Amino acid sequence: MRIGIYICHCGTNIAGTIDVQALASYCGSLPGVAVAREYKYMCSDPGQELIRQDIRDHKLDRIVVAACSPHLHDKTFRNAVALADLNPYYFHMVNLREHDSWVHVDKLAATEKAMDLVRAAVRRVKWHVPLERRQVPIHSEVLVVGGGIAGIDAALTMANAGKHVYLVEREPTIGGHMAQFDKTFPTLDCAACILTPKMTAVKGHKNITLWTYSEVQQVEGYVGNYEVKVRRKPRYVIEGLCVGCMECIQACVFKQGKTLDEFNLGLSKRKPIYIPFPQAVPPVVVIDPEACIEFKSGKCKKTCVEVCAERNAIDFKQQEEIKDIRVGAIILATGFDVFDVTRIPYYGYGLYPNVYTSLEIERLVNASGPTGGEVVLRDGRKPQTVGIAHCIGSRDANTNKYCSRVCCMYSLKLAHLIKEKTGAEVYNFYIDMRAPGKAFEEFYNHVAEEGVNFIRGKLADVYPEGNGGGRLILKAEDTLLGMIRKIPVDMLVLSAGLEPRADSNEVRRLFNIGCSGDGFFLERHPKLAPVNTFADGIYIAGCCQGPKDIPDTVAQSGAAAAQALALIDAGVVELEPNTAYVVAEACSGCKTCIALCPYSAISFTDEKKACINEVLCKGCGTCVAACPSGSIRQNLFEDQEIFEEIEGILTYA
Amino acid sequence: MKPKVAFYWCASCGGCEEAVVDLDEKILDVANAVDIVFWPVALDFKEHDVERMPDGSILASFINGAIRNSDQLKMAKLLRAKSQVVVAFGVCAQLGGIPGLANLSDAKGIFAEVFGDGVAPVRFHKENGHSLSLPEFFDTVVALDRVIDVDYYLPGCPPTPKIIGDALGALLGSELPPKGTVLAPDQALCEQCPRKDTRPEKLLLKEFKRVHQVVADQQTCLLAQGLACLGPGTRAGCEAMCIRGNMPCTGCFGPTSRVRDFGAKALSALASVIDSNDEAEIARVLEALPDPAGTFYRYSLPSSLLGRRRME
Amino acid sequence: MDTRRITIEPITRLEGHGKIEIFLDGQGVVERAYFQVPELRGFEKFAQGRPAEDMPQITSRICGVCPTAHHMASTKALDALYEVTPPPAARKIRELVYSTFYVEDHALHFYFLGGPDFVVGPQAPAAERNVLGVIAKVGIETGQKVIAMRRRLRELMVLAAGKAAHPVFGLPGGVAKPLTAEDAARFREVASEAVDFARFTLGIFEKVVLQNSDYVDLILSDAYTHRTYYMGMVDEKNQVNFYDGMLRVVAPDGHEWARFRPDQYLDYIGERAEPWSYMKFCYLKGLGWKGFSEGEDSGVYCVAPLARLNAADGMATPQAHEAYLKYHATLGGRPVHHTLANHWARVVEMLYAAERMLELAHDPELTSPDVRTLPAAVPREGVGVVEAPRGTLFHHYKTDERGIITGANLIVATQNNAARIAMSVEKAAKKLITGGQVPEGLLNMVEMAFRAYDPCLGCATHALPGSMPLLVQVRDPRGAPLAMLRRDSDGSVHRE
Amino acid sequence: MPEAFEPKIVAFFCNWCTYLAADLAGTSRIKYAPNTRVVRVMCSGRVDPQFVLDAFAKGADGVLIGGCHPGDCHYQEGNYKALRRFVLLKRLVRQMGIEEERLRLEWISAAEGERVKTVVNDMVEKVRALGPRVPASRKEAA
Repeated sequence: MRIGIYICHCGTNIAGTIDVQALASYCGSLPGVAVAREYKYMCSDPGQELIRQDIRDHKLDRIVVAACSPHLHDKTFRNAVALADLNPYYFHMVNLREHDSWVHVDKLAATEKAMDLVRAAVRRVKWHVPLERRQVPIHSEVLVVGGGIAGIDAALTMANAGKHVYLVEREPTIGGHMAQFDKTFPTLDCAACILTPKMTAVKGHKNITLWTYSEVQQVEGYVGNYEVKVRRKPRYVIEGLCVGCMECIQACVFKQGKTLDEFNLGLSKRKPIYIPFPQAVPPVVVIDPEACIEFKSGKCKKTCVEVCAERNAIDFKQQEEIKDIRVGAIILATGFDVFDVTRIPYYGYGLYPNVYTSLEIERLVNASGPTGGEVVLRDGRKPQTVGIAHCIGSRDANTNKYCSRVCCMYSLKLAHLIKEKTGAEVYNFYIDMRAPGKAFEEFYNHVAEEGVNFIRGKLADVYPEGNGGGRLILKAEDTLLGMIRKIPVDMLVLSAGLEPRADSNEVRRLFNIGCSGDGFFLERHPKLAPVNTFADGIYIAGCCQGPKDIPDTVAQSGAAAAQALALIDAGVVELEPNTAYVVAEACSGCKTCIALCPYSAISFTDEKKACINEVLCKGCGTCVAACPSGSIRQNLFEDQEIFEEIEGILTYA
Repeated sequence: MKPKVAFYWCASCGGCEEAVVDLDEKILDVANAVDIVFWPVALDFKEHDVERMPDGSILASFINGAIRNSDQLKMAKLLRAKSQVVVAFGVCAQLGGIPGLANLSDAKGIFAEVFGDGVAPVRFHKENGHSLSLPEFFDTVVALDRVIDVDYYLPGCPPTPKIIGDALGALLGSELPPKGTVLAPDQALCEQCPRKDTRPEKLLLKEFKRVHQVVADQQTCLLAQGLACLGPGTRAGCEAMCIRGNMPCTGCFGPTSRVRDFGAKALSALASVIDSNDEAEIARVLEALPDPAGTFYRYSLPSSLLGRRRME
Repeated sequence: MDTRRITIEPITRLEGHGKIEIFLDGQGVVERAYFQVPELRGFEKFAQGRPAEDMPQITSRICGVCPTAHHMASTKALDALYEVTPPPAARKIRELVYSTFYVEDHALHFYFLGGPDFVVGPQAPAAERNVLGVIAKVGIETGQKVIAMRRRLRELMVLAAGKAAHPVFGLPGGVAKPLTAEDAARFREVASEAVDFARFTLGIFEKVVLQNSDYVDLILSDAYTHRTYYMGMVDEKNQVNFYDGMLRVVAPDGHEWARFRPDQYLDYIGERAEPWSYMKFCYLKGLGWKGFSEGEDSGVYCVAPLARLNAADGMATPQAHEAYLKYHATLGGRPVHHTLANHWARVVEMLYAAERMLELAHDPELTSPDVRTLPAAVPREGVGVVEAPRGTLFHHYKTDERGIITGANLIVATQNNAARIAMSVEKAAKKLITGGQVPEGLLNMVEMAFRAYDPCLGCATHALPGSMPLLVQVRDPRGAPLAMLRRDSDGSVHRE
Repeated sequence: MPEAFEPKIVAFFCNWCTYLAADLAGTSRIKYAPNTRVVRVMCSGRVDPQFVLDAFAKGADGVLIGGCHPGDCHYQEGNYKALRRFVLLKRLVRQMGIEEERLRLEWISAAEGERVKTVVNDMVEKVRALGPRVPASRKEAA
């Protein structure tokens, strides 16, 4: 056996803490080792070439690379090995950087640890056997979850590339939060104007199957071959028949809406039969069984049905529908929740009528909003003075530590719009003004020049004015003037931050991906794989990965789409061969393993033995550890290989 | 002339000798086929008779019992030198057997238990001019292959007449099995179990039962009835006698060739099928296995990865 | 004083080698002989921490020759521990299996071990003094009959107990499985064969031994006689019982010295250790340990066939009782103090066991499916006692409330006899070795002194052609060999 | 002299959570005791009790098993299988005279780099306090 060991300096990342020369010479002394080298950057082309050259020159038949985490470069080096006509699985990687040099300071201890780890790898790799990656065909369809701007954009990008896309949206319409906005910073172009064309494009696209009012229920399978169940909730209106004329809404026995309108955040009321907003896509009404008399008593005149007449689009008997689809890739664009401002009671939301959330103001300033674009107080008066408090639920140890990235800019936008529509005095209470994007700083200056007041200080308290005039006193320390300010206002706007969806944990488990500490979906690598997840073939885009503005969101959705396209256009996907297999002649048919497999990959054959379906097996190895007679083995993680690793760590070779 | 064969017994119960006698009528054929040159139990050729023999002059020595004292160690080494083939006969020689449970304690602990603080035996004793000696009693019981090189193993407590017969056949036959072979099927007992088909395909257990707590049904898989049957991890070859006796397998045939630590694997298999993901509930279910070491290492403690309890 | 030493090793015994050390004075007169047991396995220790229900299987590994005795004593200890009474069928299955085991075990001893000394003769060439010699004497078909009988009996045990060596059927409150009608039929068939076989064996004994005055004299000779106490298990009619009953001790003069429940054993039986043996020696507490001595005042007592017949007023089955009466009549009435009478007593017991087998095999209750009473009580302490072929066997467990053993005390049959065996060996040696001379036949005579007790592994002794050559080392006080006498398998003795 | 004693701890980390957490600890430059040696397995469910006992037999002073939090297993329930075995294995190990602090099962998610530090440091401290695991005395044979 001729083993080659390659120790990466990773610049000083490894060499700064681990004595790579000493390590290399130690490795050279290990039995079976023919070559032991250290090099500045093993992952670089010359580094990889070094390995390939040695394999040829020194007839190496096993390769150990001691560098960074295998999660980063396992594949890189396998391919390098393969290029030298050595089976890529005659290779093992040692994690000297993330697990050693980066986490230890004591150079001696770190070097000693490195020696243990490499020694273990050397013993292990001797037992490696040649393996073939399994190639499985990829389904060209794609699933996009979430119909906000991220999902819409990703869907269109892929549909335009000729891929069939299933776009699944939970609400009755796509559009997401963006559809609720009036204008967008910093350019102040109206959200609807730029969004609705895309929405209709989705509706009309021959490559897109749009399922609104629907949710993903189950996900099985693996990269390239995901089997997904989608639950289509009944809207009691047949999508194919409804043309969105909305006459039924007019005709409803309710003359006035009685139900709080979700789209307008309860600032207006809607009827039992309704459409979220005029430009909703699909332009199809929905019936709310909670509110509808027909559902409650069955004694409704059903004027809606009359007016719908021969179109017959209304169907009170409609049942939920389960759709089974098979897709090659999945893009998650499930967006965010707005921070619930009632979690900070002293801002008085819900207590004082004229405390609003930023999103409510978005609706008020919106021409198609509940007030037709009039910014008025609950009693209809125009506000004279308005306070806008930044960082509500952000940058705060008690709520969320992170910065929500968009609040500063949309607060500026709202300040501008309120001033424009009401001429009121506007006071912005901010901690830091964050305007890092393109033309952001300019926008800040512009708004400042308009005469919006900026107070550098966190809003500390809110209480009603003593004279009962209904105004609110906003108390804050102006850290620039170094004095306490008490500003009486008619209206307070709370710039709520962005949070992970309340159900993001369920969703992440559904798709078998991870969450980072803040609860947003975890990307495979913060820099190099920002839209990938640890589940191959599942990508993330937009605010489900973290707070971001529309341009960044769209950029990410494009990136996710590109990743999915690249995957699909490869036609096939190579699966790691780390599957478990039964040694048939050894198996006694005790069946211990069968109940343990989470993928039902193990079956009981007519020969009364266990048998593992290689395609269904994902290689967790649980059955291997459980098999009482040692008759199940796992490629890449054979008992022998692991025992060798243990022995290598603990005993001197 | 007939090939020479020796039998010797170390720390064992004599059941292995009985197993030889259980060859019944066949015993006479064996006696005719070979020349038994050493068998303290039956013939009193002495240690130095063996010493006088040329090295390798014995075809095969069948040694049963674990190694527990200095006499046994001495004899094992002597026989190894004189024999072409050494067979570890029975589970005590193969894995340590039940005498190996002594490794949960040590010489000190055992003497204290057996003799208390009264008179206790000593290795060398003088009494009115008569000096008497006893062999050294080791702290740790070990399997035969820990002290000498072993060629073959005959598992079981005791081995069945069938596998003994087969083994003798193999040894007297033309080509020998590969060194280190355990002379029994290399599959788990379920393969031979008459109740194999009655185990559900997906068996998960909410409850384990101790044998005295239930009246076991005579047809269905004992594990399916919640009894800790070790058949799934135990080498076949006994024809499932205990199960036919309506009692769970306790593992006397030891592990298959693919397992390093019988107990660890048996433990893993049993624990894995507990139908709960709640730690407290799992612990409750496992109360019915009050003695993991004694249950999973009943016959194999000395040859387990840890070998013995670590004494303070 | 110039002392010489004679070492006889190994003699065989249950837990390993036995060893006899004989010390001669300057005149070559035996000064002292020691019967040593150099083996110890510490079951009492490693029983601790084990679940009580595992004990029947664990403790059977104390002895692979009489595993059924340990299994049974242990199982009965579990009954007591969990305060459960097995259903009638279970109790009968247990006693049936036990009786079956008895016939097999006693037969083995008579034909393979003890028998040859008489059937072939103590002075006969050693090469013939073994089972083949017996076969030669009584005919080949008898030999086959013996082997076949043993096989059939062991097959029955597998049928009911799972395994013959190390049974698995014992559970607190019953047995693991009931017997089917077919099983019972098989038992009936073999049982009646067993009765015939036992009577046939008794016939051989009477013909070969009792009709030979030399043998009778030998049995009655002082070399093999000790006046000690005797213990055995008896039923309510004071008849011999192997499986259950009261323990009865009779004095050297035959009067009942004690009659007690097995769980009271600690009040009656003491154990003591000697620094030169790993085996503890038992004695009667009431009398105390007076050293290796016989008589009314010494606590030394004896168990096994001789003792059982001494301790009982008769046998519970007709044919065996008849044999019992004849036995005592011939040997001068109870108690019989002649060690070698064990052989005869053993055959009487074999007949009883066979008759008992037959009775139980015909019992209609035997095949009842109800063979378990599930334990309900909280376990604390339990004693289980049976008469093993080699004597009274005690298993005593203490547990915590989960039934995990916290303490175990085991007194195995041969321990009860240990002191008397040591005395027998010494007496034989003293009588037979004089002037340092080791006359022909000495060695087998010495052997006979312990073989009569049937030390367990003796069962396998003589199981193969070739007798048991012995070697006597004659050493000076410093242990340097002076002379080596060996008796080869052909029986001839050489000085080396 | 326990202060001179540096315990060696063999760690079995699952590929998807704990191993990544250790990677994250690295990228976050979190510093912790250099006493662990990680063996990567795909899932904590792959950790055969034989591996744990072998590590102890070969002289490990401690064994740490790291898996995904309950409900988060990349393979759905592998970590629960690990838990089931662990509960029993821990009792066995105790019977074999090995202190419980030497064997640990911890749930550490890919996001919990900090937790790798706290767990490892804590375990190293406890094991260091226990002192070396001298191999069982073997007085049987030369």
